[in-house]
Amino acid sequence: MSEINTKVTIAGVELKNPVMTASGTFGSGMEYGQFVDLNKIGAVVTKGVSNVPWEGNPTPRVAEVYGGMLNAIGLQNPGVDVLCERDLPFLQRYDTRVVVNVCGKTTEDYVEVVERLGDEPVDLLEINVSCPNVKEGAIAFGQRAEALYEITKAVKAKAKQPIIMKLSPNVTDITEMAKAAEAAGADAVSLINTITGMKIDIHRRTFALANKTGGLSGPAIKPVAVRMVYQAAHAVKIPVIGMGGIASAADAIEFILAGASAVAVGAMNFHNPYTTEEIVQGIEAYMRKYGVTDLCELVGVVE
Amino acid sequence: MSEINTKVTIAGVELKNPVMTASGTFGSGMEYGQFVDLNKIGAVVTKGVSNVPWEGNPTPRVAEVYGGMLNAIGLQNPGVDVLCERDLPFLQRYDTRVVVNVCGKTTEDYVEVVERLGDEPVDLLEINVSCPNVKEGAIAFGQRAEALYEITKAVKAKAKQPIIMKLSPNVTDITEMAKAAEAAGADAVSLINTITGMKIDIHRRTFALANKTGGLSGPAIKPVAVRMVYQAAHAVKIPVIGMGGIASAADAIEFILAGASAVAVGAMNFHNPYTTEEIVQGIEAYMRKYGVTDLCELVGVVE
Amino acid sequence: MRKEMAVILSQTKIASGIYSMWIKTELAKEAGAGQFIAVYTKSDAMLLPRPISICEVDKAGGAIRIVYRIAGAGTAEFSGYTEGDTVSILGILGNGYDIDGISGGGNPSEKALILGGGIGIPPMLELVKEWTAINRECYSVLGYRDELFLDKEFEAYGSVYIATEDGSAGTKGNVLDAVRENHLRADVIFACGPMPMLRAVKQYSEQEGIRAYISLEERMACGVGACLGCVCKTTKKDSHSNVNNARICTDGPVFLAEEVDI
Amino acid sequence: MRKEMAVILSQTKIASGIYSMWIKTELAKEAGAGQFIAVYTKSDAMLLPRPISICEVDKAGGAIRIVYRIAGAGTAEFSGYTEGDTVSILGILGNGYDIDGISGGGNPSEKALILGGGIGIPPMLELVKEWTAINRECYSVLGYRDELFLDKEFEAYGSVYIATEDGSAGTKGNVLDAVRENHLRADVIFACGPMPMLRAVKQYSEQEGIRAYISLEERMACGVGACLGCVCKTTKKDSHSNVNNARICTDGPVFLAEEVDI
Ligand SMILES: Cc1cc2nc3c(=O)[nH]c(=O)nc-3n(C[C@H](O)[C@H](O)[C@H](O)COP(=O)(O)OP(=O)(O)OC[C@H]3O[C@@H](n4cnc5c(N)ncnc54)[C@H](O)[C@@H]3O)c2cc1C
Ligand SMILES: Cc1cc2nc3c(=O)[nH]c(=O)nc-3n(C[C@H](O)[C@H](O)[C@H](O)COP(=O)(O)OP(=O)(O)OC[C@H]3O[C@@H](n4cnc5c(N)ncnc54)[C@H](O)[C@@H]3O)c2cc1C
Ligand SMILES: Cc1cc2nc3c(=O)[nH]c(=O)nc-3n(C[C@H](O)[C@H](O)[C@H](O)COP(=O)(O)O)c2cc1C
Ligand SMILES: Cc1cc2nc3c(=O)[nH]c(=O)nc-3n(C[C@H](O)[C@H](O)[C@H](O)COP(=O)(O)O)c2cc1C
Ligand code: FES
Ligand code: FES
Repeated sequence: MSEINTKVTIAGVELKNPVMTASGTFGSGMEYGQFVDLNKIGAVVTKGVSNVPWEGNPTPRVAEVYGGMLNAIGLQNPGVDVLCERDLPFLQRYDTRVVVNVCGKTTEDYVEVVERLGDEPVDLLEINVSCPNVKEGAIAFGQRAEALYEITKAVKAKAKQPIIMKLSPNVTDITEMAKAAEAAGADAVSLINTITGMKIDIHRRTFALANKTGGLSGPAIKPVAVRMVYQAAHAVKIPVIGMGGIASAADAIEFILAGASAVAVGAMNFHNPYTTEEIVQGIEAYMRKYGVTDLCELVGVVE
Repeated sequence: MSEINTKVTIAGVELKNPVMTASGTFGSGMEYGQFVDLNKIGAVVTKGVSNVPWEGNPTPRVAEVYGGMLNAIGLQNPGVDVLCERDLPFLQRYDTRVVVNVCGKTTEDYVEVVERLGDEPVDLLEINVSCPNVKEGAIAFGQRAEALYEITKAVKAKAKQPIIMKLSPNVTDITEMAKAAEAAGADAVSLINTITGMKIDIHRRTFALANKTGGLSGPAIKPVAVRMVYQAAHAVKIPVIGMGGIASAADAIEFILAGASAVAVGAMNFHNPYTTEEIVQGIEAYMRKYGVTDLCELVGVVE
Repeated sequence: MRKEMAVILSQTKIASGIYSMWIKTELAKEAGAGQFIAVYTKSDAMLLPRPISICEVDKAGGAIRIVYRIAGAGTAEFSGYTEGDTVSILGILGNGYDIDGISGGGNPSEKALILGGGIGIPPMLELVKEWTAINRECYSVLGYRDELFLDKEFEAYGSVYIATEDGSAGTKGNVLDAVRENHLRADVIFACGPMPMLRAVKQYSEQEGIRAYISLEERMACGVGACLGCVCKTTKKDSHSNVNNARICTDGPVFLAEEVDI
Repeated sequence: MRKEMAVILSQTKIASGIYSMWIKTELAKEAGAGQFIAVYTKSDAMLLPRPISICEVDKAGGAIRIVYRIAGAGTAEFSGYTEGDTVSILGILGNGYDIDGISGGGNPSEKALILGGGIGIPPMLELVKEWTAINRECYSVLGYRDELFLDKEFEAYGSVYIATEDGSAGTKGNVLDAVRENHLRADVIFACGPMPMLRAVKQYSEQEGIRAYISLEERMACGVGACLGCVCKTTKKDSHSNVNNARICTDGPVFLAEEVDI
């Protein structure tokens, strides 16, 4: 049968296949590079990075819950300089796209990081306005359409690379947020970030996380993520990158059929470090089984 | 050791224990009465009832997802007259509290049902403004604080029984909704209703539900529910009834420690029809183990 | 009706992807043709039970036989069980075929046309057993895509006609093609199979003026009538729902064809 | 480092709630004292692996021993496995004890104080084996609440001192009470156990001017350094994080006591 084409294009950037890593779950690629061949996946998305190093939250930062986990890392990161000096050169050695996830407390913080990355070997910027685990910035920008619009505009004005706005699921109407991002010039949206959750240890009568609340991710959230991706994809014309509980090629395809042009694997890397590469193979197998030659034919076909 | 007191009081109504059934998952008590002794549980909450019979949505109405299920029943119900003639007399035979869950498309619909129930043997009314599966009414009232305020006021003005406003988790800020309900005179709030989700069958390339989207429930949503119950309990002074993924006494206690004065079991009745009664026993065992004599001492102690 | 832990007595693969399992359960006492059980998986990811029809009942031995096809993760899990394993089941569910009432009771001259299509065949085996046990006659007409299963077991209970989609055995076509080809006439029809077949049976029964009982399928959550997940449209207002919706799990799965709108 | 399916060679209960398991795995080749593996449950509800220390390594036989306490649903599940069952593991994880480097290399007169508390005792067994294998001496001091386990196995590798909280064996008190009571002195300390014990060891080592290596625990998600879930505070800026946080799973679990802020 004819060649299978798994290429997808996000904001003019061609990915060899739609499988990405979800920010914060794959380090800067180094750690899981021991398990998967980074050349085989569409893009590596790095952990959120800020203008200066961030310490993150106190521990415990992670807790297991039914079919998923909570995390309240609090965006610990070594700062954008270390990223540029250590992580980007490492990623450049691979034939994969590099997406840098950017976080900040103020609009200026975001802009500073984006400007610093302007001439670096970065293909796309993912702007994280949806982390539920830090007090300032982040999610505050991602839960009000006007705030999202403003920060998108500010970042877009300075960004040399196309920008992906990463949306929070902790909102009443995801379409409103996707539209605000699009209206402000975002090149793509990605969703979902984690859903705010809580776990209590009934024997010690304490919170499982030092931060009390944390972000829920893993298979438990998949139906919510698929729904939001579907809604967002029908609300905007820019590409949608889908994530939330993806564990298998079947899950990835579910997001693609719902309207995602690419997908990202998060928490399930922890369960099975080979997930990303296995999904690439599984998508090809699905395409062969159903005689689909171009992956793009599948994007958003379930309406 | 001394007697264990599991009694809780919601809006002046005393329940022998905090374990209720979640509306729509327990019929009108008859069906699961074959499995559990209805005299042993705190309250039976009936399926949402409207002024006239409702047909509900086309099938498939239910779909299994990882650690939970989606439903889009669409509030099929025989109408309030059948409830009064058939279901309430049945429930009256048991020594348990009767909570009637009320739905409608317009404010008038809700008020009509509430008035019709005024002289019936009903202990509490639960006003469902959060069903994601019907086009009109329901969730539309539950996703905007002003709309929630208005309908709460309207219903409260006519209700002879205390009213519980059942909140939707599909909102940016649950505390805003809980406060609106309280400000309008609600006697209690219950949460969470289901989270809107979607499942796609990748082989047939169709939605798993005829309604496309459905409400996610089951263990998958528990961390989100615990978080919202905690937030609501800290935002209002009226009692909070917690639900979402409760499968065991440990789960129920987690909600109680987070601030719930009572809890309800939904989808897990389908997995284990004995869940409610087992939870009553499990709560007592926990209290004995830790020497807690009055359940109320546990409500909201984790802060 | 209860949930209990049953023990697997035997498991055999009887065709590609199709398995036959005997399980030891107290529920056998209550079980009859057309009813079903709901079988729980052991996976924490799959919390809803799988409805599976009763294929045979051994009341004396306290055992039930189910025959199922691997359709997804749940049935795939079941197919891995072996003798001595345990399985959680909920039952007995559904109304079943009211053998005595159906045809006006005990008339030995009543003849039934028993139509089973694909994985709708298993429940018909207990039905032909119960039907012929009270000295009534029947024709069994079994429709398959290609590979046959259970057909030999029907032979002890009357004449058996086969239809296959690919024509590899019996009549090429569906069960109604076989009924027509063999000029089979009866006083009452019982049918279980895929929806297109049931629609054709309903139409046939109306044309021919023969009463037909059909067994429906729908996605289920509770299996006991509490969730209203599994409804079908009814022609008259259903007494429970007060609308034109009956619950397949409790008001069915067996319905008089004329009473449902499929 | 990889995820693989290992086969259980044996499982024994060695004290109440404490189990010893030998598993066959190719990873044994890479394993050393102080390192750990992450063990996956078979439940779809529990997706994160459980970190468990290496208690013994049989490089020739390609096997690893772990000793664990039932602390929740995951370890309860493990305790039900029997010979021949399979289990998914991720490893070998963590830095382990750098036996040669630690004390300036190969000086046969170096003496170690090996302190294990509770479920922190198992990793010390492989440590004493590796330590004494290069002809160095050590004292093992093992602290328990009440019931002893593994203590006899340490005796082959030097003198063993016991502390119990209830005084039912050895010194009444903790491991440091036993150290003091027996006037034990050494050139280097290795410790694993509950946080209060590790804090006390850190303090003791500073007072006495003896270098101490301690093994830390934290909730983990990835186990491979990618998620930043498992950090501990460090006294100097950590080279990876560029803040005062090191990852226990990769930069540890063994740290020089003076370098961490516990
Ligand atoms: C009353 C009744 C009797 C049945 N009797 C038999 C029988 O005797 N033999 C047999 O092989 N099959 C029978 N089925 C179909 C059987 O229930 C499904 O094949 C089975 O549930 C599939 O489960 P799975 O996990 O393998 O598939 P999945 O597709 O992974 O299941 C996902 C979910 O969908 C549900 N589901 C999937 N297919 C069906 C279906 N066709 N009907 C209802 N629910 C479905 C499952 O129960 C589960 O909740 C019967 C169905 C009904 C309603
Ligand atoms: C580096 C390291 C080495 C360890 N070595 C051993 C050992 O050799 N023997 C032993 O018995 N125990 C050891 N532990 C502790 C062991 O990991 C926990 O007891 C185990 O994870 C509990 O799992 P559970 O499902 O039974 O408990 P649950 O409480 O149900 O687990 C829920 C979640 O919390 C995590 N968790 C619970 N307790 C701990 C803990 N103390 N440390 C880290 N995560 C925890 C679990 O991994 C899981 O993700 C070690 C921990 C670490 C970090
Ligand atoms: C441990 C952890 C750390 C995360 N860190 C980030 C981050 O730095 N930036 C970000 O945008 N999202 C972060 N996320 C969110 C994920 O990228 C992803 O959106 C979310 O986990 C849902 O996908 P999943 O269910 O596949 O994990 C993090 C998630 C986890 C579990
Ligand atoms: C099949 C089904 C039907 C439901 N019907 C109603 C309803 O009529 N009214 C209502 O307020 N909530 C309804 N709910 C929501 C539940 O009462 C409950 O809020 C939700 O399922 C979360 O709890 P759980 O995770 O324990 O199921 C329904 C839920 C399910 C699964
Ligand atoms: S499956 Fe719940 S009513 Fe039939
Ligand atoms: S557990 Fe993920 S960094 Fe250590």
